This record gives sequence, structure tokens and C-alpha cells, in this order.
Amino acid sequence: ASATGGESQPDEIRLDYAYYSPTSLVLRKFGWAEEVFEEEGIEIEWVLSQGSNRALEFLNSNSVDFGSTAGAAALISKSNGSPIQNVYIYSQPEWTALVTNHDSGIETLEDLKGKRVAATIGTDPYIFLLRSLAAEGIDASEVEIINLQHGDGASALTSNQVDAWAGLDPHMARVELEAGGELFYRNIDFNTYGFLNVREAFADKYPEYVNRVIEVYEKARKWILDNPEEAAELLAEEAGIDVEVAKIQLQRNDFSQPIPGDVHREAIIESGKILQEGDVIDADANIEELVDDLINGSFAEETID
Amino acid sequence: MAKSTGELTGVYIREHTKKKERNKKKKKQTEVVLLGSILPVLLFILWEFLSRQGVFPAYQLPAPSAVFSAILDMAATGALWEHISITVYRVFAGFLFGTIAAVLLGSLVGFYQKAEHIFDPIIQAFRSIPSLAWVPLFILWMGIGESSKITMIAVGVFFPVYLNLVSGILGVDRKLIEVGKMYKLTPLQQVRRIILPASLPSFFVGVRSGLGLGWMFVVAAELMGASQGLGYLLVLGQNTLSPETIIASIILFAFIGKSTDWLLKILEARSLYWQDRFAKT
Amino acid sequence: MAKSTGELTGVYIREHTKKKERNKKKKKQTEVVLLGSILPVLLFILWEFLSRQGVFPAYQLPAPSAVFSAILDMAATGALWEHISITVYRVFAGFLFGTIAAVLLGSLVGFYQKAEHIFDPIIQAFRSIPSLAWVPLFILWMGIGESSKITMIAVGVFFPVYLNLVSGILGVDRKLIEVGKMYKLTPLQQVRRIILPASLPSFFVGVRSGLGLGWMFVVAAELMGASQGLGYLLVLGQNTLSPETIIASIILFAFIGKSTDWLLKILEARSLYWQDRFAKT
Amino acid sequence: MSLTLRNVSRTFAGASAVRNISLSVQPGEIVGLLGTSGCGKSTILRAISGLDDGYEGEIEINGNTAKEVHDTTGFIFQEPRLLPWLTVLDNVIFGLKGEHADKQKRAKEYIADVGLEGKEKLYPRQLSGGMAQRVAIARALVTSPEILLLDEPFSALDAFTKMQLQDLLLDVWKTYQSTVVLVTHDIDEATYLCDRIVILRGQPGEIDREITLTEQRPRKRGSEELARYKADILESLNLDRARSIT
Amino acid sequence: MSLTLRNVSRTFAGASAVRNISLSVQPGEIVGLLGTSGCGKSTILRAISGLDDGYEGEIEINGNTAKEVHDTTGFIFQEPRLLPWLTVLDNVIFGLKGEHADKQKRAKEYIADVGLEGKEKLYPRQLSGGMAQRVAIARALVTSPEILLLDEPFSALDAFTKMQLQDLLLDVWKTYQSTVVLVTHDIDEATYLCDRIVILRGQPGEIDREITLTEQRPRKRGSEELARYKADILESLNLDRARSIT
Ligand SMILES: Nc1ncnc2c1ncn2[C@@H]1O[C@H](COP(=O)(O)OP(=O)(O)OP(=O)(O)O)[C@@H](O)[C@H]1O
Ligand SMILES: Nc1ncnc2c1ncn2[C@@H]1O[C@H](COP(=O)(O)OP(=O)(O)OP(=O)(O)O)[C@@H](O)[C@H]1O
Ligand SMILES: [Mg+2]
Ligand SMILES: [Mg+2]
Repeated sequence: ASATGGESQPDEIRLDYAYYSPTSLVLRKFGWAEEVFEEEGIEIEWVLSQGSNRALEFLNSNSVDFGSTAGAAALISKSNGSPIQNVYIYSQPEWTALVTNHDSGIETLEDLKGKRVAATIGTDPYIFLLRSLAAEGIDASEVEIINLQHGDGASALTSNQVDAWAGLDPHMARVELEAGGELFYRNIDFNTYGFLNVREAFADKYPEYVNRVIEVYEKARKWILDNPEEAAELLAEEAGIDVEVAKIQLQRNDFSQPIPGDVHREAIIESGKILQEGDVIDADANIEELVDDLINGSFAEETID
Repeated sequence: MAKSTGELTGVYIREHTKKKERNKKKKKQTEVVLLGSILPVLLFILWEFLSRQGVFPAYQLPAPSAVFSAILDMAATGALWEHISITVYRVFAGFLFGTIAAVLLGSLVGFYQKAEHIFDPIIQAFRSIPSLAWVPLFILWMGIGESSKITMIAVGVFFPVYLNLVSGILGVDRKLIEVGKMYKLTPLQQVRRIILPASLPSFFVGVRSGLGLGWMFVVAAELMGASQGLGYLLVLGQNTLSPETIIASIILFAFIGKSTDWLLKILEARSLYWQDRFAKT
Repeated sequence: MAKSTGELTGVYIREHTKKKERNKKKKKQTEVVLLGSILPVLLFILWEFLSRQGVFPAYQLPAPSAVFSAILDMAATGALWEHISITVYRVFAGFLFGTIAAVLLGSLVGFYQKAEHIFDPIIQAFRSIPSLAWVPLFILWMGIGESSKITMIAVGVFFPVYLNLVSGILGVDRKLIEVGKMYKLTPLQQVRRIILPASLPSFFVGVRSGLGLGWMFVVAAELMGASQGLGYLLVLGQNTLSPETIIASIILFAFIGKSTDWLLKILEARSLYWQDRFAKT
Repeated sequence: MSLTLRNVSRTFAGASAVRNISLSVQPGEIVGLLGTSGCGKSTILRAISGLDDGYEGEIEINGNTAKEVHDTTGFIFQEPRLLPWLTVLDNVIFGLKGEHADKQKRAKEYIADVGLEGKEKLYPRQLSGGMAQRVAIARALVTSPEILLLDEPFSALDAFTKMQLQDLLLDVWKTYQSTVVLVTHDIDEATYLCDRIVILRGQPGEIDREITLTEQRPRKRGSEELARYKADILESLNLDRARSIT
Repeated sequence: MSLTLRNVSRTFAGASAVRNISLSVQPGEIVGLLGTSGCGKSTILRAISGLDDGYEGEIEINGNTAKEVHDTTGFIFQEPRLLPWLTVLDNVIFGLKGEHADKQKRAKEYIADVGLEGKEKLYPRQLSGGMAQRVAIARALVTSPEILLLDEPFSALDAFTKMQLQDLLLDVWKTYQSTVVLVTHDIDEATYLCDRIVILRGQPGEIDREITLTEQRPRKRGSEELARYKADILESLNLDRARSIT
């Protein structure tokens, strides 16, 4: 990719960090990016993303150069024409699952029929719910989906206002730990990965620097793999959550496959189809093409051996 | 107006002036509407132009034409009316309850020093709490049904109405209050017959402010398990990263908010006919 | 007050009454503070009690003691002051700009019929747009720096100040305006010397309302890439399901909001000393 | 109703407005208060009315010394103080109690008495100064109060309207035997209406003189008797003036 | 400055207030307007002042017929209309232009002239009715206007303060040769001050009579000459009254 060339170097690189991306927290904490780019006089600016949609807004408005999102969110945005590319997978998180209270009597997806399920429409847990139902051959209209923000869904579940909840970490971990919530349906494959996206304009102009950012991300990823305990503590401290919660959250993250590839492509295509059925993505969009446009493994392939 | 001994010419002149005045009024009204449309129309034209020029790419800020076609699509499926009607219903109900609560508490606080000392501080404290902060508490207390949504909107409406009413009451001319006192009105009569009419201008500002805030609180209200409504539409747009939906909901908010405000403004003008206001140049 | 020809006894009586009055005022003030604390204290006691009884489980609504200890923890690390100071700074700056803009536009609209017809409709329409709806647009237009946050808060402050000012101006007694006219004041002098003072009571309500809305808009403002501040804290608490953080931020909002309002209230009382208000029972 | 003031003083923020006013008014008596502008006449009326409770001393109304408003007291303020959101008719009705039709009838009578027939539907902002004052007079008289406090009630009226309303006042007084305290600057008015004239003096105001008029009513305006009183009063006021100037 | 009204009429929402008023005032002349309450005196003053531009007909001030306020016109309204947020001193300064110290000095002189020395720092709500009126008088006179419109300026004052201020008005008039239009209900006042008295009649008001007073100033209050005029005027007013009642 470096062959395309571009201008010499950016003045600054703007990275986002997010509590759903432990890698970004580690990277920011240790200041490795600053270390690497300082010599060249490039400034690093960190911006907090409080959710995929914020990260995408920042990317779209040229407020950050790299943004961390869920894979499905990146796809939706791409379908709206955002000029972004996914260049790195910061983790394969199992951050969403279906949760219920332990005495609710719900044990399988079948049991959800006619029940009230909280989910945030358009986000990963929602996609997860639809995919799970579809996998069991249950029509989405057979359950009552209540649109609640993630945290509110958790409260609604614990106060028995809904029967189940398509949860998201760290809320889910906390509900599990403190309120006796039960993850009655899990499927890591229905999660859509943590995507590190770059603005296309940045990638075109400074391809070399995309590689170098991936390099520092790799350093952080490896550190987490080597130091799971410390990583959990760091996450707990940064995000202001309980260490136990952080541990559970981290355990559900698979940091082993950083290079965007076919696995990811397929998972995202599946999500895309579900989203298309749910009218979130335009019916005449070509999902496969969109995914091909979005996922660009070449930078990571080049950098990671 | 004055039913004076009408000579024929007098009557004629009056009829004549009335007609002339009615015509004048009509002409005036269209002029007002036209003047008021200048800025919005300019804005839309500029925006459409910039969008077509590619200054705003569609993924950031879709052109107004795209937004309107999105709205029309919704209108075609009928979804639009459902979104609008449920939200209007919620705002209306919340507005009603919020206003009633504000009038009751506001009169109490405005009239009794003790009540002011007891209630006002905590009300003023609650006033700065953002709508989003109430969401988890409301879900906890009232669940996710309509009642929690309406209450949330009522909370938004309450504060400006309360604040304006209390200040209006405190600002009532002592001279008029004394008139009431001379006739030994009961406190309730004082409020109804002197204080409320005298603070009506203030009250109306509060009500209009409150309605505006009601519209703002819709978003927080519809975060609580709504599957229809303008606030839902907005959040959906943000969650599904759909700028058309976001902008469409903004335009709907602006348009419907403005319409409801306009109704209040008419009511205000009708109720304050007696004011000796200054005519503007 | 009146510097009349002071006989000795007169002076003595004055001194004496002054002292007595000062004492009385002090006593009065403590009483006011005490009365104002009744409700909050009761609320906290009830809440603590219910929490201890397990009516509210901690993961839903932590006890006030837990919340206060969370606040104290933050205070110990110094994080609290950073959150507070950055938010206060943003609100203050936004408040300033919002108020200035509202005074300029409000005076224009209040004074010139044409300006009202042109600007008022669109302003009233914008007034109903929820803060959250502005977020993506502001990010787009102004990025995620301080300026977009401050502007967002200024937007919140603008509307109530504007609305109250315009209505205050329209409500100024024609009789006083005519006094100005007789002296051939320029429009600007009219505004400064008659209209603004006369509409000051209304203006202050607007400013206080506006400050409240400023605090509310903080959340939306700090959604735009903030990593400190009370709004950030609130959203963080919601995103990490940490009810302590949520409630802590609510309490901080209430407390600091109330304090700033109190400052405005003092300023209000000072500026309106001339009002012939009615003394409450 | 009898009315007694004992050593009434009023101080505003350290400045004395009236000092040591003692006065006793018999039931059905008409007492006039005269004095230079700012000597505390309105202050005394406000104290009697019960609207102001910041005075020292004692005011006894029918044996009751509580500082409160009696609903048998009518007050015509120095300004009309009409309620701007009510029409002339509704302003006059304001203080009346009872059946709506009765109230209307009664109010309309008094509106006609003050010469405002046909103006019932006007709002205060549409009235001339004198018309507003007449509405205020109608509003106070219509309730047939037992104590009537009048603060320069006819000051904004032309000579003839004034005479007419003075006679109206006397009619009401005769019918209801009201006790009247009248503040006025018009010495002819005082001599025409009052049983007793109290002259205030100085700042803070104190009672300088009381003049009792024994002439029978109806009195003849411009009679010699009244002219004598007038000269007497003028002299007192003048003396006061001379003293206060030096 | 000369002042001419030609066929001025004013109608409020279909009801005529004054009709066909024609009047020409010479520079330096003092013209009195007399008439029953509500006959349109204030309406005429407002039309002359330029505050009201809803009248028909023509008003010419020094050859200028534009419906606008002239800054050489001073207006004492029927109510004091003090600005409640300004002290007595600042209210009087309000209309003055120029150096601050000069303005203060000049204002203080006039405050003393109207007998309010020592009250400079009071706010309007602390004033008695007559004091407020005197502040309004000071505020209007201090700018030494070329045309002075006075709407019952001395109505709330006691006899002696009134005389003093009438003389103050004459002083100002003599010094600045102001053209004065004075509305009053006090016939003594009119005969003492005016060169010409215009009597309005009816509702809507029309000019009934003009009386020219030739007596030299300073006039003697209560002189026989003035008494004759007074009797004459009273009769005119009375006639009007009789006519309007039937
Ligand atoms: N703004 C208004 N709207 C309607 N009618 C009005 C208005 N102003 C005055 N009028 C009417 O015009 C007539 C004349 O009023 P104006 O104030 O000129 O009387 P005036 O001669 O000054 O009486 P007064 O001696 O009582 O002050 C009255 O009948 C009054 O009702
Ligand atoms: N609320 C107040 N605060 C301070 N001073 C006041 C207040 N009310 C009245 N005064 C003062 O008390 C004195 C008497 O006022 P009052 O109104 O009784 O006078 P008055 O005799 O009615 O005069 P007038 O004939 O001018 O109406 C005045 O010097 C006035 O300044
Ligand atoms: Mg008085
Ligand atoms: Mg008048």
C-alpha cells in the first residue's frame, strides 16, 4: 500500500479511545503512539468515543483519523456513504448476548416468544438478537422488542420491566455479577468484531502512517495478551468500573485475530442482510460490495507478520 | 366599541373603517407570513445549493430535497403520522400536567413566603438536572410505559412555567394587590382575581418556554422504550447512523414546535388585549 | 436613606434601627437556609432508609451514603475538581455568549416590527429542537473542540433569554416609552435607558431560565468528545452501568446549578431594588 | 363606626413621615385632612385602612385595635388603581358580593351617577384621567362602606363634575351614615363637605389645628360662613408654609 | 415657536374624541384648555406633542406639519410617569444633555425650586403623590423647552405649593419665552396664568369659546378682574354641562 505514496507526513494524528476497546485504552495509557511519533514532530490527539455512533460522527466530520466501532456500525455508516475503511480488528469481542433474570423461566430462544425484550435498535445487541432469532427460525414479530439504550435496558431487566435484554458489556457483566442476570443465549459468531476504521482521505494521503498506527496498536494488543490481569485493572480504572466486571469483560474478548479477513467479511455480510431486512440499510444496497469496500486488510497484512 | 348615541354618519364611518381595517389586517397578515419565510427559504436554498456543489457530502448532511423525500416516504407509508401523533399526544399531555403542577406550586410559592423558603430551593436545584439524567430514575420509578414518558415531558415543562409564574407574581404591582386587600379577598381570590391576571404576561412566556422545553424533553422521554415518535426517530437516526432520519426529525421538531408555539402566541395575544403595550416601529 | 437635616435624636434612632434591622436580617437568613434544607434533608434520609431496607438495590439506586462516598473518592483524587471546573467553565462561557446573542437579537426583535417578522419565526422554530439533535450537526460544523461545546451551551442559554427579553420589551408600559420619545431618544438610547431597565425583571427570569438550560445542555455538549466534566460523568455512568456515577453527577448538577442560580438571584434582587413589589405573607 | 388614632407615628427607613397623630372620629362624621404635599396625609389613611402595619401607636376601629383590613372600609387611593384587565363595569363590580344580576344593576347605577353611562365596556387604557378617577370613586362607593377613606378623590375633575360627585358622596354618606376621612387640597371642598377639618403641618407631619364646622347641611357653596372658614384655613396653611420655609 | 391646529379630529376605534379643533397659538403665548372630564383635552395635547399620530387634520409647529416629536417640546403628562428605577435626581436629569456636572447642578436647582431639596436620592415609590408630580414638573422645566404642554400639572398639590409652582412656571416662561398650552380644571389657575382660555365642550369635544385675558402680569390672585373672568368661564362651563345633561 505504501506504493501509492502521498504527502510527506501529517502534523498530527487523531486517535479515538473507547471503553469498549481495551486496546485503545492500553495504547493511550502507555503513550506508545506519542513515543513513536514524537520524533517526527507529529502530535497525537486522543478523543473519547462514547459509542460507535459517536466514533463514526467524529470520523465523518473529520474530527478523528482513526475511530473504533462495532463492525456492523461501520457497515451501516458505509452504506450511507461514509468514506471510511476498516484496517484493523482490535478484538473479537463477545460483548453481546441475551440476558434474563435467573428466575424468569426463560432458557432458550423459543421461550422468548410473546415476551418483552429490550434492545437498542441499530446496535450490535439488536443485530445479535435478530440473528439469533433468525437462526432458530423465530420471526422477529413474535417477540416484543422494546427500544431502550443499553444501560436503560439493563435497569429495565433488573427491575423486571422486560423479560429479557440483548445486553452489552460492561453493563452485561455488571448485571451478571450483581443482579444475578443470566446469559441464556450466547454466540460469539453473531458479534460483529471491534473495527478500527480510518478515514479514506487519511489513508490515501498518509498510507505509511496507517501502517505505523497499526504497529502501535499491535504493541498494545500483545501487551494485553501477555498481561491479562493488569489489563483488567487498567480497564477498570479507566472506565471507572469494578475490577471483577472488567475481568469478565476482558475474558469475553478474543484478541487473537487482528488482521481483517474473510471471517470478518462473512460475519459482517450476515449482519448486513439482517440490517437490510430491518430497513436499517437500504434495500437496494449491495451488501457484499459495501463490505468489500469497507474491509481493507492490506495495511494490517503488510504490517503484521 | 363604545355604544354611544350613533348618528347615521357615525355609523357609516364606523362600518367603513371596520371594513378598511379588516382588509388592512388581512394584507398585514400575508406580509407577516412572507417576511417570516424569508430566512427559512434562504436557508433551504443555500443548503440545497451547497449540497449539490458537494460542499456537504450526503453522509454528513444530506440535501434538503433528500430529507424531504425521506419525510415524504414516511408520509406515504403512514409512519410519519404515527410518529407525529404519538409525540404530539405525549407533549400535549406532559404539557398539561406540567403546567398544572407549575401553576399550583408556583402560586403557593409566589404567595406564601414560607412556601417559598421551603420549596423554592429544591425546585431550583432540580431545575439544572439534564433530561438525560432523569431517564434511569424514571425507568426505575415508573417503568417504561406512557406514564413515565408523559411525566418526563411534564418535568421539562414545569420549570420554566414555575419560574416565570413565581417571578411574575413577585413582580405584580403592590398597588393592585392592595386593591384586593381592601376588599378582603381570600388568598385564593387574590390569586385568581388579581395575581394571575396581573402576571399573565409572565405566565405566557413561561408557558411558551415550557412548551419548548417539553419538545426538548421528548427525546429523553422516548428513550424510555418508545418505538414511535419524533424523539425515537432522532435516536434511531443516531443509532443507525442515518443523517436523513436525524435531519428529518430535526425539521419535524422545528416545524411542529413552531406551530404549537404559534397557537400559544395567538392565545397570548387574545388574553392580553388589555395591555397598554408600546407599538413598535 | 434620606439625608435630611438630622437632629441628634433622629440620628440616634436611625443608628439604632439599623442595628436592629441588621440583626433581624441575619436571623432571617439563617431561618431561610434552614427552611430550605428541610426537604432535601428529608429526601436524603428517606432515600438512605429505603436503600438500607433494600427497597432500592444498590445496582439500581445506590444509597446516598454510597453516592457521597463516590463523590468524596473523586474529590480525593482531584478528579472531581477537574470535572466541576471544566464544566463550570464551559457553562459560564456558553452562558456569556448565549446571553449576549440573546440580548442583541432580542433587542432588535423587541424593538423593530420588521426584525420581529423576519427573525422571530425561525428562532421560535429552532427553539423546539432538542439538544441531542444538535450534536451531530455541531460536530460536523465545529468539530469536537471546546468551541463546539461552548456554542452548544450558548444555544441552550439563548432561547429562554431571548423569549423573556422580547416579551419583556413588548410588555414595557407605553407610558414610559412615551417619556423617552418626548426627549427624542435614539432607538439605542430608548433600549438602554428605558426598555432594558423596564424589562429587567423579565430579563432576569430569562437569564435564570437560560442558565438552567445551559446546565441541561452540558450533557449534549460533552457528548462531543469530552473526557471530563459533569455531563461526561453522567454519560460515562450510563455507558458503564454505574449508578453511583450517575447519581453523583445528578447531585453535582443540582448542587452547582442551584449555587449559580443563587448568585443570579442575588444579582436580581440587587438590580431590582426599585421595584414596588408586593410583600408576601 | 367610630375611629380613633392614638399617637400614631410612621417612619420609613429612618425618616419620619408623620409623628404623634391622635384623632378621634365619631360615627358618621366627615373629617377632612389638609396639609402641604408630602406631610403624611396618605400615610395616615394607609395606616387607618390597615394596608400599612408599620406604624407605631394604636388605631382603634369600633373597639378593635388589630392591624388588619376591615372589609367595611372603602378606600379611594390617590391614583385610580383600576385593574387594567377589567372593563369599567367589571372594575366597579370588583368589590361587590352577591348575585351577578344584582351586582350589575347596582354597579350600573353608580357608573351613571359618576357620569360614565355608556362607557361600561371600555378598558382602563381607553379612559381619560378624570374618567378613571370617577370609576375608582364608583368602585369605592358601590360597596356602601361604613368607613370611607378618600385620598384626593376629586383632584382630576373639572369644577362641575367635582361638585356633582361631592353631592353624590354626601348622598351615600346620608344613606349609609358612613364615617368619612377625606384628604383634599381643595379648601372649598373641605369646607363644603366636612364636619371637622384637621390641618397637618411640617415634615414629619403633626396635627396643627382642628377646625369644627357647625353649619348645617346642605351647605351653600360660596356662602359667607364657608368663606370665613376658608380664610381661616388659608392662614393656618400659610403660617405653616412660612414657618417651614425659614 | 408658533403652533397652529387646523381641523384636528381624533377617533378611537370608531368613537370620536375631539372634532374639528382649530387653534393658533402665538410664540410666547400661554393658552389654557378647559373642559369637562373626558372632552378630549389630553387627546389634543398628545396630538400636539407628536406622540399620537392617529389624528386627522394638520398641526403646524414653526411651519413644520410633520407628525413627529420635536425635541424642543416639553410635556408634563397627566400622571407623573417617573422612571421607577431612577432616583429623583436622575429622573430630573433624564432629559438633559451635556456635561454631567452641569446637568447635576441644573437639576438640583429645579429640584429645590419645586421644594424637594434633600429628596434627591429617593426612588419614585418613596414619594408622595404630590412629590412625584413635582418631580415631573422639574423634569419638564429643566430642559427649558420652547413649547410646553402641561396636562393638569398642579392638580395634586396643596394651595400654596400650587401657587409657588405657578410662579415658577411664569419664571421659566419669562426667561425662555416658551409657548405654553395648559390643561387645567382650576379656573383660578387658568385666569392667573393664561393669555387666552379655550373652552371645550361636549363629547366629542369641540371648541366652544375663547376668552382673551389682557391683564398685565404679574397679576394679582383674587383680583376683581380675574374674578369677573372666572364668573364668565364658570357660566360657559355650566351651560355646557346643562346642555350635555339634557
Ligand atoms: N387610547 C384610547 N382608546 C380609546 N379611547 C380613548 C383613548 N384615549 C382617550 N380615549 C377617549 O377619548 C376621550 C377623551 O379623552 P381625554 O383623555 O382626551 O380626555 P380629557 O379631556 O383629558 O379628560 P380628563 O380631564 O378626564 O383627563 C374619552 O372619551 C376617552 O374615553
Ligand atoms: N414607601 C415609602 N418609603 C419611604 N418613604 C415614604 C414612603 N411612602 C411615603 N414616604 C414618605 O412619607 C412622607 C409622606 O408621604 P405621604 O404620601 O403620606 O404624603 P401626602 O401627605 O399624602 O402628600 P401628597 O399630598 O403629596 O400626596 C413623604 O415624605 C414621603 O417621601
Ligand atoms: Mg398623598
Ligand atoms: Mg386628561
